[in-house]
Amino acid sequence: MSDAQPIEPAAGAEWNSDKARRRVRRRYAANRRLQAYGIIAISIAVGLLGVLVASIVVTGYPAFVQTKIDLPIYVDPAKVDAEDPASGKYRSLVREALAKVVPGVPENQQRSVGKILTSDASYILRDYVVEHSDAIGKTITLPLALSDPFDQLYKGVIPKELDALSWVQVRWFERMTNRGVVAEHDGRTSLKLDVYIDPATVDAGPPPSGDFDGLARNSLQAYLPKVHDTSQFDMLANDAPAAIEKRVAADPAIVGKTVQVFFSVSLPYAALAKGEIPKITNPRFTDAQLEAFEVIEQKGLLRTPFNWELLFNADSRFPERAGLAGAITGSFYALLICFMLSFPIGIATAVYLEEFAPKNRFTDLIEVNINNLAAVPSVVFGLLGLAVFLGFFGLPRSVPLVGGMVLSLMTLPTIIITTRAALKAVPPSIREAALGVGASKHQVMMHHVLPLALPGIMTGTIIGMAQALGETAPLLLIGMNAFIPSVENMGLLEPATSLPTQIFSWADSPERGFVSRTSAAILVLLGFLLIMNVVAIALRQMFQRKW
Amino acid sequence: MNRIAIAASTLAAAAFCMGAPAFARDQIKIVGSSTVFPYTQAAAEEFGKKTGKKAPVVESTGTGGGMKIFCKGIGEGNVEITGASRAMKKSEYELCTKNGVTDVTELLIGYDGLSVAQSKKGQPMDLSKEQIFLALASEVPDGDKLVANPNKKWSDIDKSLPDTAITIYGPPPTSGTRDAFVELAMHKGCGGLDYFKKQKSELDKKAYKNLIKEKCTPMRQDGPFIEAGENDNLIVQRIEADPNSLGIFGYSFLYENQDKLQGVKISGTAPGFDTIADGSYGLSRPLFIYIKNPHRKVIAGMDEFIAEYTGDDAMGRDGYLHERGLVVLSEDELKAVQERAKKGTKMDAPTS
Amino acid sequence: MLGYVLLLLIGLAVVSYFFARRRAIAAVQGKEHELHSRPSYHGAYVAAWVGIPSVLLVLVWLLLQGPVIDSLLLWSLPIGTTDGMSDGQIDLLLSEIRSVAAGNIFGEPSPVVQEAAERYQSWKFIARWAMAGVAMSVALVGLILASGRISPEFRARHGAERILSGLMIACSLIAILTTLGIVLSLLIEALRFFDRVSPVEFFFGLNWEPQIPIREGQVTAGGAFGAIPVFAGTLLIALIAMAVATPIGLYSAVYLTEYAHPKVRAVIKPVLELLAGIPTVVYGFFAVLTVAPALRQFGETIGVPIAPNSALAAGAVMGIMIIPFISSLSDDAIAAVPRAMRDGSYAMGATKGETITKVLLPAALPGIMGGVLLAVSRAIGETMIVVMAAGIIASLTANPLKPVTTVTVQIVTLLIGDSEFDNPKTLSAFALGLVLFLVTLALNVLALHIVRKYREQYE
Amino acid sequence: MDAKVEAQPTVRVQAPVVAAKKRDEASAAQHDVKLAAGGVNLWYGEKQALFDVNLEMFDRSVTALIGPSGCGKSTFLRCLDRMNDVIDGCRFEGEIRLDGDDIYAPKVDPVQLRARVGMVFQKPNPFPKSIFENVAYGPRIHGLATSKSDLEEIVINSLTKAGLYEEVKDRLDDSGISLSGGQQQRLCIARAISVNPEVLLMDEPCSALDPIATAKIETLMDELRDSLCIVIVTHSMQQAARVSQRTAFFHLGKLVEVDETSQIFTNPTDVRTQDYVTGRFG
Repeated sequence: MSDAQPIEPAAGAEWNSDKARRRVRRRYAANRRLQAYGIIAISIAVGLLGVLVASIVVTGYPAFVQTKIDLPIYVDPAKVDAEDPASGKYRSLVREALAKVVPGVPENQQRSVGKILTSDASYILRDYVVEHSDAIGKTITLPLALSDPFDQLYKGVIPKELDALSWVQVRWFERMTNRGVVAEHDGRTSLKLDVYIDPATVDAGPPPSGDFDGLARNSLQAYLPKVHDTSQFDMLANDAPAAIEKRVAADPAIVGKTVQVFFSVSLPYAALAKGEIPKITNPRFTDAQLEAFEVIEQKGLLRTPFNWELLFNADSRFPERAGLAGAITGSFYALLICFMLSFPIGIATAVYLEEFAPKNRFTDLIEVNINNLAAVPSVVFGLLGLAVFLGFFGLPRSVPLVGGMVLSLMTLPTIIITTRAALKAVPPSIREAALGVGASKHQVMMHHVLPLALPGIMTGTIIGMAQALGETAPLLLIGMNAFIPSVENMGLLEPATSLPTQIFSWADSPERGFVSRTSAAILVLLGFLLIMNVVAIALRQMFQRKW
Repeated sequence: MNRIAIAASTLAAAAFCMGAPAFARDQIKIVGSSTVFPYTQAAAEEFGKKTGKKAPVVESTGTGGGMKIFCKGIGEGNVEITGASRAMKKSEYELCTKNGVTDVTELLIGYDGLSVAQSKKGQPMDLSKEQIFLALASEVPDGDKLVANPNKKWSDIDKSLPDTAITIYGPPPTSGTRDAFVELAMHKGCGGLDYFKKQKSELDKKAYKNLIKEKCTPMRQDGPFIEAGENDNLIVQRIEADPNSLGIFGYSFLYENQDKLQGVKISGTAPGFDTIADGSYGLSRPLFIYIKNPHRKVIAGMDEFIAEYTGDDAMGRDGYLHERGLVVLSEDELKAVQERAKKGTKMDAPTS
Repeated sequence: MLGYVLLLLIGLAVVSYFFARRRAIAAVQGKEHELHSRPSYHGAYVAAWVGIPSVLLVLVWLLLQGPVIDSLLLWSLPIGTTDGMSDGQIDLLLSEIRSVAAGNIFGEPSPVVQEAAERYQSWKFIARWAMAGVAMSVALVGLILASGRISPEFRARHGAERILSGLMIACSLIAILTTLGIVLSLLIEALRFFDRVSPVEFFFGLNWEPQIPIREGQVTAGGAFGAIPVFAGTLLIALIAMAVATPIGLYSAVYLTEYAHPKVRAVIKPVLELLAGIPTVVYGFFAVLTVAPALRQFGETIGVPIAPNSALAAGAVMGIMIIPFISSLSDDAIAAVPRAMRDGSYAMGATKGETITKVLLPAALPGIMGGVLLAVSRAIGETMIVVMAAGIIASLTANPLKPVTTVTVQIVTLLIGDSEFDNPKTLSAFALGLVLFLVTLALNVLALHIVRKYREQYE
Repeated sequence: MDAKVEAQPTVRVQAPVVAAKKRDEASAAQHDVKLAAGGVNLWYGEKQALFDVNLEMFDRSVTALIGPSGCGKSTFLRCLDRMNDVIDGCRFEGEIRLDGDDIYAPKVDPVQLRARVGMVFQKPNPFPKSIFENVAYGPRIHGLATSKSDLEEIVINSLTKAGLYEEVKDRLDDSGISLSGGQQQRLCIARAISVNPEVLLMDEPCSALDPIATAKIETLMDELRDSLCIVIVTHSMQQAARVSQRTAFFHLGKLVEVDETSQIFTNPTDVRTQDYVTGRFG
């Protein structure tokens, strides 16, 4: 020990060597790489969430406003009996009011123009008059929703006009132009085509007969050899066969020869030749409807207020009237049942297992069971509900009671597990202190542990409820996707629908308005979930205790 | 804790008050085809709004499933009405009779067009039913035997068709739309092929029918045909995003999406209300509802609901069912249907 | 009515609680310390005896009332009325009587029906009051019996606690009943299925075409029940999901636990958890309308044909759904590695990266593995995404660009709509459900076992 | 008491050379200052944990830090290899010089620093890896071994120096966690010395061990002292007396007194030190 020589060469020098420095740089680079992977991973996850939400918002936001018309309606006392306002002739009142705004619509078009308004217009008027009987004899201005196609038109979701020709057809015509066969003839845009007047199919007559249509087509086909599509023949106007017939009639000798014939082109192609983009009216609308719509628009009667109906109306076949109230009510009832069953049962189970149960095989079995139930796929709970609640107990299909029961079985494990965690988090010192002053086990539980654990329990319960709210598959299996056009007759044992199943069924509706409404419904559902989660997080933050 | 317990049980009792079961059923129950479903829904909604009564409960179960439920028996636990996208089959009628469901009224409510459609961005197509069969069947004739469908591109079927991969979205076998498509397009299509024509001349009628049923029904499972679930809207959105693909679905979906989709012509005829109603589009089918007459005097509102459904406001030329995409009946047909509905005419036993 | 009865019973229980309290205090002339149990225990004990039996009685009464009145009604009809009627017709007659009694009269009901309706009305009236009366008297009997026991020596607390314990045990049995219900309902239907289709075919068959005719003469495919392609498809999609979720989730967790500033972590963690809170039906839409077309477009530009309902699209979206699951479980596992490990590594002069990859991750591996296994079981059981985005046709392929089907898709397609319990098509859904249940069960048991082992290591 | 502390802000450290000479007969002359802390203040968030600590620690000797719980001795120890850097909200002021270079200077890389200053913790914390991998960890990350045999040599050397090799030579592939507490701690020491550190910091290394294991570790420290500067935090005054040449007494985040160990235990200058070593408080 007297020798003070270091047993190793002075390490300090080594750390400053080039090699060591390079090595350290490399090690730090690896560290930064790992950090970068983490950032990339998080960006991907958050980015995907953003894309998901953005795609829903983009399709869904139009559904949050609804085009409405402020229609002045004269409530004619001749048509509405003050004694019995419910049975008035409201349909004709609405029609008259519309006719006043858009005068001069011919009789046979009035019905179709009337379809600019929602088909519920007369019921909206009826309900208003029934409630305000003093309106009879006066002119009232009611905001009425437009029917779905016009709502979509006003919002710019569907166009007023469509391209008459597809891009393929435009290309064909371009090809014809490039080959120089497009020409003006008799003041009409025509195609100058070589036609072989096939003696096999044409009889010179007189009068000439034969398959002139086929000849015209064949001649066109010759110019577009690689196109195998019958719609190319739409290029020829209807009088194409007649053009050949006329030539043959004029000169029967051309049979068996190839001659040049001018075929006038159909209207859209003529427009195309003039450099215009040919348009046709969207077949969803008639011209009369569009004219009337323009008049209404010019008079400034249209506006797009926030679509409260989306939240407060029940479901409807008509997108402009369809709302989520039925689904929200159904979900509420199902969640109510779910809460009333799973909350007390969950707490009782958790308390028993955590505080009272003796450690034996039986309680082990219960524990294993609960852990496993937490991870059983939701569709299996649907199967259980189908077989047991509907099949064995014969409960009615589609009702919130059964839906709530199935959901509560799913939520139970979540509540039990979080409750146990919350109970565990209460330090033993509190229990010991209470036991030490002579409280019974039950008293310790009731007076000290449960109140302290309650915020944690509530948080878990809310999260479980939020899961249940978003659950679709088991509800589909027990048929909780009924069509509910009115919220008045809802109850635990009445058929109902729920938010997620409503989304599922709206997605299957042909009407265009439902496309955005589906996304809007998703947004509403996400809104509810967000609120529940925020409440849960707030609870956790507020009552979080560090022991 | 006690206060919480009291509050919770009060809440429970209150919930029970709200949901106390009604003792006699006062709501009509309807099941059946998913094609008839939207029309029945519309009628149910209108009925509810007009009368202020409870709107009927409508559930979409598919035609076959609906028949099974409908024919389970009479009585409060059973449904009143089922919708069908084809006429009741003999076997189903027998099931009904066996279970005491004998007094049934059959009402034709209109026609529904199946349409084959594609994106506007795609190249317009014009197909014959034979070509449809060759694109979709699981086995196709090759010379004088049947082989697994080798066609991957449209141009494999016919040089005149585009040189793109065959991609067709269609309904799953559980759906009535599939049933109808198979009968209207596939069976007709294979009947037009030389191989089957030859068989027809050789076999007797029944054997030929069985052959068609057996050989022309299975759809290919190797990719080009995609069973897309019951959700027609998803098919619409998929073919819109995919210009070279086709989709098979109810005409109302095409009607609603005309700015994005175009109908595929079948042998030169484009789908439309007129071509479907006069049968020239060749993929249209009748829609029915079936009503249990004994229930009419027990369940509140049945007569009114049926009157609403068959009324001019609903089934007429400008009725709201037309607005939802139903191809409506001619005036004479409608008169007859309304008459039957009112009287509750008992249907005859179907022959097949 | 029913609600009022229940409210009344609850009210009675509350009243008897206070009554018994006061009585207990009175029994010792206000010297509460002489009571064995606190007065409120006497109250609770009596209230339980008043409330619980009477409410149970009401529930049983409700179950029995309908059938009893119906049979009474039938029995009271004039002899011969129901002769030759089928069950359905009898049921219809009863419905008619009930309708008439409820005031829904169509046309001219027969006098027999009218009379019966009146009888029905009055019986219902009687039954209602009888129920109220009986329930009330049961409650009162409970009150008298229980409050009779109040005395200074009476161990009311033990009684009340025994009742409470009993209730708690009953509640914890529900978990077992649920499992039992699942197993039994699946097993019974699955056994009926295996009666018709041999298990050998089901478990080893390579052909799944369950569309057997649901009516005579329907045009469908033959009907084959070899579930291997379905299992393989499920596995493929789950694997894709894990391939997406595991790296993203794991790296996110590493970054959040080790690198991120606490403020960043406080923002990002809930955002990631939002992904878990989104309902799966929403993911389904996302898969079908956004991801699948985008993949297909991408495939086209690089010249690879991708099926529109490819396993890749469904699996990838499922992976997104699972990210928060993996990240939070890995987060837990990494955070559970004792601080001493980190210190040990840092003290050796390791960088953060080396500490993570060489010490923390190996140490947390069992926990992470458990989390991954749980996530796999979740992926296998996930339904709505695949119902919307995956295929229906069962094809046996390992190519993620091709469509495959999954167990859950088959269950839903087979069961929606037609809910008859008597053909192999419907029953096969239960067989699939049973397999699904058993597989997820096994995965969970395994995962929980690993996680528990891992926790013990550091406790 | 508090007033007193305020009254004498710091105990001036005696001239190190003089102190060393007084204490250790054999090697006093060669002792250089290895580590020198000057004006060290440290805050955890708002709370100040160290108040202006000045302390010098010598090469090839053991310095013991003693004091009651929460006096800041462990915190100070962690300052010496910048382990406090990894704790959020920790703020350091002052300087610590290793061989004259400030280790808190911006250019100093804590990763390299920690290779030069090893540390052993209160609770043995072997990684959940094999015994071999535990010891090989440091050489591996710092790239000290060029070949597998090199690495093996370093591991065996370190284990031998830590006095553990004989006990574990047959089971180098067993998990480090399978060892007994004392063995684990020696494994941690082997791990720490595997990278040839110049300083070894020990934070109550024996508090979780039984007396026999403790004795082994103490012997080991005596041996390691030959080549290292060892700083040990200990709760036990007897241990400080047994193993250290110099002892520093901390109280309430302040360095109260530092001197030769024998001096501290027999003749402390400060009354608080006296109270502590005689067991009046602590």
